[in-house]
Amino acid sequence: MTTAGTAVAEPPDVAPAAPDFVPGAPPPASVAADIWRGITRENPVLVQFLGMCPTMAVTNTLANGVAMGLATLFVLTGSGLIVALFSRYIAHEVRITSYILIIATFVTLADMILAATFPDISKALGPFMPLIVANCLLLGRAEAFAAKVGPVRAVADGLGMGLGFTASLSLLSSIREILGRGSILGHDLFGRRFEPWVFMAMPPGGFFTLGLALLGLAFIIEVRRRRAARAA
Amino acid sequence: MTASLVVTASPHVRSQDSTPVIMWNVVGSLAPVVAAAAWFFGVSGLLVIAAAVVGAVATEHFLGRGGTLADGSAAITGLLLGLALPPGLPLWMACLGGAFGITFGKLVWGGLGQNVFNPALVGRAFLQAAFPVAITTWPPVGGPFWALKGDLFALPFIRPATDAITSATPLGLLKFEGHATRLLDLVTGATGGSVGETAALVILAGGAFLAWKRYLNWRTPVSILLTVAAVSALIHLIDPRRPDALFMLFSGGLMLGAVYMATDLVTSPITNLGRWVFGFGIGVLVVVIRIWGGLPEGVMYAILFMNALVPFINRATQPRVFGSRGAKAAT
Amino acid sequence: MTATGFRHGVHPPEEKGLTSGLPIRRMPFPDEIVLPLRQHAGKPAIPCVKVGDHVERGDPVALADGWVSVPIHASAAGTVTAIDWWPHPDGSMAQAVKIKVDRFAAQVPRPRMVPHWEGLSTDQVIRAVQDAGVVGLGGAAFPTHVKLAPPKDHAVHTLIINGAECEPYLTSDHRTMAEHPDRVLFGIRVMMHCLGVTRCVVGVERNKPDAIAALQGARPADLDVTILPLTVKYPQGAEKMLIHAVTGIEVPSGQLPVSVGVVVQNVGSVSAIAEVFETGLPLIERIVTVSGRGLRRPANLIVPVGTKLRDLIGYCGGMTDDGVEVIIGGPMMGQAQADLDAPVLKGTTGVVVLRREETRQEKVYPCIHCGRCLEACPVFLNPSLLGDFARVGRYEDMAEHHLADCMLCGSCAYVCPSNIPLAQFFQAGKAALRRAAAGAA
Amino acid sequence: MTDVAPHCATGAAPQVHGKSSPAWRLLITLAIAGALSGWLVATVYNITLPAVKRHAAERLDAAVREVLRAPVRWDTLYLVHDALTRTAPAGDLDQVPKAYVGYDAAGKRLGVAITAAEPGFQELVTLMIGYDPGSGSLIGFTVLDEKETPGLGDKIERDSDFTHQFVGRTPPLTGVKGRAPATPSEVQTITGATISSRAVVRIIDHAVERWRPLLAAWDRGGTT
Amino acid sequence: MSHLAWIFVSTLLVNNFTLVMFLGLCSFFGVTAKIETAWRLGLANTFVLLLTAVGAWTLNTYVLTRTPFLRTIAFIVVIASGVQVVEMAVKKYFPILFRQLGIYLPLITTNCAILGLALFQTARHYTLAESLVFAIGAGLGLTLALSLMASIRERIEVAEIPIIARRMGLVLVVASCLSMAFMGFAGMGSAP
Ligand SMILES: Cc1cc2nc3c(=O)[nH]c(=O)nc-3n(C[C@H](O)[C@H](O)[C@H](O)COP(=O)(O)O)c2cc1C
Ligand SMILES: Cc1cc2nc3c(=O)[nH]c(=O)nc-3n(C[C@H](O)[C@H](O)[C@H](O)COP(=O)(O)O)c2cc1C
Ligand SMILES: Cc1cc2nc3c(=O)[nH]c(=O)nc-3n(C[C@H](O)[C@H](O)[C@H](O)COP(=O)(O)O)c2cc1C
Ligand SMILES: Cc1cc2nc3c(=O)[nH]c(=O)nc-3n(C[C@H](O)[C@H](O)[C@H](O)CO)c2cc1C
Ligand code: SF4
Ligand code: SF4
Ligand code: SF4
Ligand code: SF4
Ligand code: FES
Repeated sequence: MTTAGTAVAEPPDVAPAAPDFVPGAPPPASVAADIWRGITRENPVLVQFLGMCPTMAVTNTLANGVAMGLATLFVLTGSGLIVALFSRYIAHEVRITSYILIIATFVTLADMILAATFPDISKALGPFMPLIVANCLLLGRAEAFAAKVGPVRAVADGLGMGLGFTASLSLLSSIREILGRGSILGHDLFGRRFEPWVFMAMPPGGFFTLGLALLGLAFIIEVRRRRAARAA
Repeated sequence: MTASLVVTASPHVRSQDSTPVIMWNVVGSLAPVVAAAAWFFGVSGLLVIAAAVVGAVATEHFLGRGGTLADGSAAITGLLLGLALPPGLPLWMACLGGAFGITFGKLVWGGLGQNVFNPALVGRAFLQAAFPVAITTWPPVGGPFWALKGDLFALPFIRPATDAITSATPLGLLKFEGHATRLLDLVTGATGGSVGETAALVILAGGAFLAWKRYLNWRTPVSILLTVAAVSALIHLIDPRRPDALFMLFSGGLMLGAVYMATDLVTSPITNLGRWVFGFGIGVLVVVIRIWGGLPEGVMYAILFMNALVPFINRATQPRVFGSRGAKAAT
Repeated sequence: MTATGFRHGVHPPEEKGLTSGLPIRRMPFPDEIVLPLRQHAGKPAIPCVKVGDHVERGDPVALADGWVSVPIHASAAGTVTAIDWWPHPDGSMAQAVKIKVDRFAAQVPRPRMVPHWEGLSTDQVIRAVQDAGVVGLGGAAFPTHVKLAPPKDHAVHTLIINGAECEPYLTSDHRTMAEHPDRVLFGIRVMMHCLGVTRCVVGVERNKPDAIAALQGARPADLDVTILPLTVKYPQGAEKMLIHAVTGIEVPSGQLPVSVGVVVQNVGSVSAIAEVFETGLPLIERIVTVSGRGLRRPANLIVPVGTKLRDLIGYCGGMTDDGVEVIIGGPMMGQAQADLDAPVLKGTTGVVVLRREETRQEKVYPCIHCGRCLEACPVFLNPSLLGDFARVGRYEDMAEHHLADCMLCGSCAYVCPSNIPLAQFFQAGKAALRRAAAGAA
Repeated sequence: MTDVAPHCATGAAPQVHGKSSPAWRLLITLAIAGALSGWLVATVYNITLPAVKRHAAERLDAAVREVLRAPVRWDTLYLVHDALTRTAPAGDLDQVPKAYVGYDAAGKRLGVAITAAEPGFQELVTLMIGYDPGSGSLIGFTVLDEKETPGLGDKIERDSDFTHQFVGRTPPLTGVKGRAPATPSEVQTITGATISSRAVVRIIDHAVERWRPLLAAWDRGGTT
Repeated sequence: MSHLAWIFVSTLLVNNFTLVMFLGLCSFFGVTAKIETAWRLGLANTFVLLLTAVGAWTLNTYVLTRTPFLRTIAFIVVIASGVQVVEMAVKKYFPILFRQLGIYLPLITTNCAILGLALFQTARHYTLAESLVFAIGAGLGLTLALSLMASIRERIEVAEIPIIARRMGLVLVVASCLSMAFMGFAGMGSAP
């Protein structure tokens, strides 16, 4: 699903039509460009609005956010690589199923590894860890990108998207942890006299923080546009 | 004379009421409530209200389209927010609440008239979620006028020093101590609670005035109060340990909410039938939250929840177009 | 019988006291007459005179172009000086026949035979009415003869005479009923004859007791005519509201009164018909209420059609120093004039001059969803929502929400505390939809 | 905007145009993919399993030690058809209710640790409760799982003033608001978290109520 | 309050799947521009959630007892294929229903609300009855949230929204306010 283009379209009033799967490989680009794109112009969270659920659910502390981000990065890269390698052997009809299978495999791996290495974080993320499977971002990239390019670019894209995802999650979760608990990565920042904004640590705070980020982004873009307009 | 002719669209005559007139009348009708607040909570009450108003009005002025202060709606938002806050609340919180309410309850929606949620309550809900303890700490009513209750002047981001002597609201007492307050105290407002919520009778008077001037639609408060009375009476009948109707009516923020907040024209249904439905919904939710919910009071959440339903209610209660009987819809 | 009335509506200050007591007087002929060819609903008339021609009072200057059209007659003797573009009261420019009035002419029409209506067949009566150029004087100016010949498949059972005159200031219908009840009833007789109906109801708002009394007194024994007092409420005179008030019938939206067996005619139209069969004169003059606090000497005048507003207002003592807005029709639905050269038309019910402080202030606030417009709209629309759609140009949505049923009565805009020009929005919306439809066709 | 994005990927899985392949090929593909992933996952599972098990054990151990005041050893009793037994029943153990009996160096029983869960302010609150059947008083409790409001409800595990009050108290307890406890069966609730505090009290009372007879029965059936 | 009732209220309001648990946000933000679409999608979701509850419970009790590590994979694959089978069945036997809800089924298959239900009910060891109540509560909660969001978005379509809030900014503020409104139900059923 080539969403970057539609990133500016107004919300559709019905479920969007099925995109066509005519294999049209994305325009060639350097590895660096592939990575950079994912972090900035096609940022999965702030621009493409993918994987909202994990974004919201686990960004109440920075540790959770980063963990989720890195796990997703791992899955993206891994599944991207495998898909890129084998897509040409996978029959068209069972394409999606196979992708889901591949992704689910990597997610399970990530889940188990996290549980073995960082039990507390794993406990905190709970079911949201395996939920990465459902994150549209992965299937989207596998379908729209990895399947149509070579392994190198697939991995690069996975890295880019993953880093972009991690960056956004880190941003949101640090805002929420600092304001909501007065701490960062669990380290107390302002001492006991600080009055935390419980709001930030709660569900409305999740939506609110992302909203704030989007407003800020839009504001910057708008200012830039105005400047450009004045220059022209 | 042709030169100086004025040409406007028809109709060329208009009724007297204008939006600012309505708004400022509401502000005026709140004056007695503010006075009552001063009477019960002294200067502390006034300071909290002032802080909320400053927060709301300043935000409207600096972030708004400009020149919108004159319509008076921002002032109402600030006033009502202040009236729904506890007397000892640190002033910076009250101010922040006002700013939040106006910014995210009104301005991002496009300003006056466009918002779906009641800005004052958005501000209050934010405060309650952000500082649940501070906003449920209730200094006792009465005391010398100049006495500063709570930790009014706590610095931003600093935890307010918790006041040694705190009271509890009738609802808090009922829910957590299972102890009911005397009805007389409830009616006269001699109880703990938010700055402006305790003076039930004064609020009713203000509402009656506005209803008489047709600045607020009487259906909303009437249907809220009737529903609360009916439902709680029924529950009281089934289980006498539950509070009776009168207690329900005169405790907590119900009066202020029903008369001034549910009636916000912008955030309540536009059809009369819709207003009955809206009020009924609020009434039921208030009783349900107060009796079975975790929180002692639910007026604010009840109103916010029904605000969310308003667009839907409006859709569902459109009047039948003249001549469309017999299913002969015009297109 | 009693009036069932209609729901919603508004109560603007009546202001009729300014002229309701003043007897109808005849206005002297102006120096110049301007007769636009488009004065009625339907096709404009076709000129039948040339520049330089001399015309007597009552001579046709333009002929009907088809069935839904009427001829236009000279309202004064004189010379045709031009057939050219001229300011039209609707704000546009329109083709008009300009006549230099002959100062010393006797202004008596050519002798003509007065048609004896009993002798005539329905078709002949209808023809006579069309030839006399009679149109609805209630504002719509719809050719009356068309209404007299309803489609065969609809049986008309009731004729309703619209004497509501619900607009503030206007008293022309009021005076007509009070001073010439027998003429009104004669017109009714003729109409009932042509329509073949046995029942007629004259709806008059209660604020005109003298008119009601006069009509009651003049009621002939052999006709089933009821004079029905109506509550004073705007827009009582709106066709569909009036029908509902009188008969309790709701005219299905998108349909004509005939579809429920009713025909509505305005009092003025009726007396115009009467004149045709009393004097043989075509419709060349009408009764106009000239009123408002911006005017020095308000009056009810018999005005030759084609008289320029400038002359009319001048005859009424001119405008006061703070009189700034001149409206043709009533203040609720009437049109403000930018150019006082615009002439009085057959459909001009009144001319109202407002003082500066009476005009609308421009400041518009956002809709605060107070719902007053919903409570005002007599056809139960949601003007607030329609207004929102209009503001963002979503005309199809407006159509979907029954814009077609809006009759632009302005009740919603009258009550709107935010001063939103709703009626104007809806007019624009209707226009846009019409254009779109035309484009599609 | 990219609201479009989400609903596509899977959205189009069925109605796909394009060259169709013979069924056997599809099956083969899936089979191979499935086998591979299954094998991979199984392997990693077996590698990580010990670590995961260890963590779980550590968590349990820490909890038991905390609520039973550092017993030198403790053994597990399983609740099978309303009776306690030392032999673990077959099947998945983590649904089976358990009691952990702790002993000090002298082999004297310190008390029993039991787990219980009930709704708190937001979600289920799961506690491990240390209880001395002999004296019928509490040894302490710790929160195993809780989703209460951070900085408010979660004080039931962070606020030591609150947790320490329970030591030595005899259920049934009552939570009092805003004043010091008067009787040994009273505990003071946390301001701003009355509901969570009362949830803790409720859970402890119910748990003790439920386990007291069972443990008594077990004791009669020969204590060690 | 009885246990099942608590599960229902808790999932529907207190821990509303979308507004508090953050599940199915894709649909919440993506398919809520028109109200009809929204509640249809909600109902379709409820339907699939019920299937999932049964499926996941069966898998847990009979299939995956020895191989818990295959859960995620099994869930996702079984749900995805199961839904497709159901889709064909509905299409064949209830064409009307299919026209109403069918088109949304594919969109939902791997929506995290669905997988989330399976995972949560597993983590909480729900019995079949509990799972079903859980699924209904979740589905109705989803439908409620979607419909509310949609009706609000239909209204703000005609509002003069500041440019920087036009795209998604305001929608998230709306979500935040909705979520705040739902906080009133917190502690429901756990009251002293
Ligand atoms: C109009 C209005 C609405 C209110 N709504 C709420 C509410 O929804 N929830 C709430 O906790 N307090 C609300 N308050 C404050 C309550 O009336 C009451 O003072 C407070 O809830 C008691 O809180 P506590 O018992 O938790 O200490 C409101 C006050 C007013 C004036
Ligand atoms: C809002 C509105 C108010 C009207 N009020 C009157 C009225 O008071 N008197 C009247 O004669 N016609 C009134 N009309 C015009 C009537 O609807 C109708 O066109 C007219 O009475 C038909 O008679 P006519 O063709 O003889 O004019 C009104 C129309 C509208 C849209
Ligand atoms: C956002 C928010 C979160 C809350 N979280 C909790 C909580 O986690 N646990 C709890 O017992 N009460 C919680 N409450 C309930 C209120 O704090 C309630 O007023 C309080 O429990 C009453 O006890 P108090 O009178 O001691 O403040 C919360 C209230 C709000 C508004
Ligand atoms: C009767 C009435 C009640 C109002 N109540 C409120 C209120 O509760 N909260 C608020 O922020 N504004 C209130 N307003 C002001 C205004 O309507 C509100 O700020 C709008 O929501 C702003 O768009 C009220 C206005 C009126 C006329
Ligand atoms: S203008 Fe329209 S409303 Fe009015 S008096 Fe004439 S017809 Fe009646
Ligand atoms: S103008 Fe149209 S919308 Fe407004 S009141 Fe009259 S009919 Fe209703
Ligand atoms: S009257 Fe004006 S402000 Fe009130 S609802 Fe109608 S349009 Fe909105
Ligand atoms: S995962 Fe499926 S349902 Fe969720 S958004 Fe992506 S495509 Fe839509
Ligand atoms: S990430 Fe939850 S629905 Fe897409």
